[in-house]
Amino acid sequence: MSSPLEKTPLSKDGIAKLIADDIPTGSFVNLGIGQPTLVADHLDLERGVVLHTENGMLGMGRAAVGDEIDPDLINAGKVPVVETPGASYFHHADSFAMMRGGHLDVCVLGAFQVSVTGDLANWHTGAADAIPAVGGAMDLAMGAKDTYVMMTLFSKDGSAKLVEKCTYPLTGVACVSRVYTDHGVFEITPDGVRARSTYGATLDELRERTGLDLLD
Amino acid sequence: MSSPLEKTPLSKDGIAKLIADDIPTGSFVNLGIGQPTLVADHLDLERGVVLHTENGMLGMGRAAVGDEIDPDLINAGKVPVVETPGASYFHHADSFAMMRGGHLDVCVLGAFQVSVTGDLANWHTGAADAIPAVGGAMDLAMGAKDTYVMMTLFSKDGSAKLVEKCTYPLTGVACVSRVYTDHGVFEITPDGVRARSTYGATLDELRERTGLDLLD
Amino acid sequence: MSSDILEGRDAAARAVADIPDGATVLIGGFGPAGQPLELIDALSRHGARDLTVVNNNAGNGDYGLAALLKTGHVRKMICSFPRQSDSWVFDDLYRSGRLELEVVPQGNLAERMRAAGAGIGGFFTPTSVGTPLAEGKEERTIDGKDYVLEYPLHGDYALVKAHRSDRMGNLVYRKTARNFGPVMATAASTTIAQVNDVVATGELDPEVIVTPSIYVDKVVLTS
Amino acid sequence: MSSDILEGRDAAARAVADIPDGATVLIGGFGPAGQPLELIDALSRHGARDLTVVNNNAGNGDYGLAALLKTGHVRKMICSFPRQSDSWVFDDLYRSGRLELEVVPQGNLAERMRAAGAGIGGFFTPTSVGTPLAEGKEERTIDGKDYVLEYPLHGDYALVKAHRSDRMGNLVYRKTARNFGPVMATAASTTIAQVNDVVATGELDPEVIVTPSIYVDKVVLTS
Repeated sequence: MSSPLEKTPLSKDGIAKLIADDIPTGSFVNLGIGQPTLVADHLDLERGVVLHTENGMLGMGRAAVGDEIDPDLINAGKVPVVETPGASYFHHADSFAMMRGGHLDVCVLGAFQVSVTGDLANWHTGAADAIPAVGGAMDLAMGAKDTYVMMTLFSKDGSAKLVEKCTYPLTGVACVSRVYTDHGVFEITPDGVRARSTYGATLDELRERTGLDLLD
Repeated sequence: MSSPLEKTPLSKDGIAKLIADDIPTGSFVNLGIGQPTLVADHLDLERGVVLHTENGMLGMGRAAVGDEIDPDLINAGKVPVVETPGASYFHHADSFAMMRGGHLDVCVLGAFQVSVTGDLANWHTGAADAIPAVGGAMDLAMGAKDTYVMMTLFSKDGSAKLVEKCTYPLTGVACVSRVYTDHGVFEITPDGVRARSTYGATLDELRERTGLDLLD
Repeated sequence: MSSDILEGRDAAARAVADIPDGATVLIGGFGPAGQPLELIDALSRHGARDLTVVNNNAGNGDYGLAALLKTGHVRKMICSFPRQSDSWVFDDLYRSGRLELEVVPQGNLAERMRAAGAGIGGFFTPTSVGTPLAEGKEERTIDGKDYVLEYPLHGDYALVKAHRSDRMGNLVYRKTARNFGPVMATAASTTIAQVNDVVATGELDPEVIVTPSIYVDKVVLTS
Repeated sequence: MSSDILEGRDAAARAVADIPDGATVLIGGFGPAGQPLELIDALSRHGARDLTVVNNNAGNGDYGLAALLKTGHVRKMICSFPRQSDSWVFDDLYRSGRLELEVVPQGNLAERMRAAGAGIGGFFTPTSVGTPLAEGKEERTIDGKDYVLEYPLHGDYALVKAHRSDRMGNLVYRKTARNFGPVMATAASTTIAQVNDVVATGELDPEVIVTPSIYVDKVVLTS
């Protein structure tokens, strides 16, 4: 672990900033709905990162305000946005071909659970009365060159969300390459899960709380 | 056979005119390279027939002349053409999706042989030293709602080109619905081949020369 | 065949008048953007029953697609994301067993309609492999990667919203309201487009037409 | 990653300089329209050997693709229509056994590259069923119609010709010179576009961009 021990867990904004800093200059990126949209606030636009939205646009800008609001120009979360110079529009089959074909460099998704082999569960709690709704999550998870997850490391009941094997219904198999959480950043590698950094807890504490054999 | 006996075989132009007259108002039509392009000369543009060319255009017009010639605007035979009002351009995958998806009303193709069940052979003579070249013929044959063939009924050696079973390599199976020839127009029906009209020969003469059980 | 241009107060009603009971209707839009509201409302009033409706979502609030569901004439929804904060009409019908639901990942939904329009009989997609949505489907490993076989999704009718049409029915869209419209237009036997504007044929630049007229049967001018 | 814009006399040479021996190169164009002549000439001079080239045709006269074939550095052509009145370079190489040929129906050729760009592992097409070009391929009847299974066709490089680019690499084409360019751009690991004109980013209307910059790695301005 190269970074020093941080005394407190990261805030959502803190996680978002870490992810933003890790996104290479000139990347094409999809930010999933929910928390991952915070990453946009920390992206330095000078670095030429281009945002994709599944509903048919490259070059998505920030949320629209006032007169900028146009009901024909929304993001995947149905929030009005603006377009940036060099933007382009395309239809849904082309938009998902772009994802599925592996052309996006990074996608950032929220998660209920991630397994040590990179399986992702983020679309369905498995509850019997839940209405299933998957949207573009399965396409995004499988399509990007790198899929990053942004989540808290523990759920409200204290159980770890980074797990040996997902118990929730899967979104995708072996698709996550990196997990950004309030308590640490984890790389999914062929050898296992490597902790790149921890926040507000030592690696040994996280090993104990997750029950996982986290690599240093 | 509803039409009276014509005394002489049809010329190429005569066949082309027959086909043009049979194409319904407002149809989307692809004319294959070679003889079928003659059909365009007989289409009444007032009837709103729209021509498709496989290299990515709807609304293709006549051959370009003089200053109209633009190397970026050619037809499937690589001949410069003009565009008509309401034309549109699209890429090759979209152009062949349009064919394969059954959106064209009529396509007109030349043929070496057509079988009584509508099999088409028009891309390869089967000669050992021939260089195979198929182009869009197989896509066109299978894709249009109706595939018409335009050909002479007999080859130079006198053998019939409307046959019980094709001996040349096939372009498509059971894809031809109508065959326009110098000696007659033939419908491929589930009951067999029905002669709609004959030219320069009686139906009995054609039965004898083709060896086929042509229906009246 | 070339497109009919319908104008005037009952244009939407006339456009949908021949949609029969039991039809599969593809309805454009992603949330509210690109939703052909006038055509959906006309379909609600038309009264065809036992419909299968394909849309990315399953209606918002009490208008548009939600209002159509409320008529009780929709037997089945095929969509990627029915559950939304304001999808109470759908939620209630679904929970009470009065509406069948097929959830399809959004990219597979788009690709299945693209396949229907493009004459593709089936395709192997990596999306949904190893998930509950792939259960019972044929799987295959190709070049070391796992895929699920998906089939085309045809519509009897497509109702889409475009920005502008010419009198032949060539369509252009506006921004992210394009979404499913161009794909659905190719996938249905009959496509009805509502537009804000109809211009003379020849006024749209042939380079920028998104949906060529071959895919459009009726155009309804809304104001 | 965003696109490099290369200008000046040796721009085409620099653009193709890293194409290695054994590469599969998709080359745009339908006959002469949309053929990226400067890039093909640069590839001929570059000297990479053992190439597989994908193009609709197999060269005309003694220029462009025909000149590339004449270098003897192309091992295999994948195309739909090699034989033309002026394809003597190809004809001679093929007949003398110095060039391998895979003939693919034009629509399957386009769709195989579309599948490569779209992450589709394979697709069932009706084109070529029952013909010699389907021999040895998997067939299946779906909904009463016969199909052949075809696989994606990836390129290591695509060389395409567009009309205009912005500085990010968004492309627009001109008339029927569009043809295979947009599909090949999606199907290759590295796409190099030659254009007649480069404009400032933001000057192309986002509604009319045909190839978004995500598919374009290098742009060569030719004069």
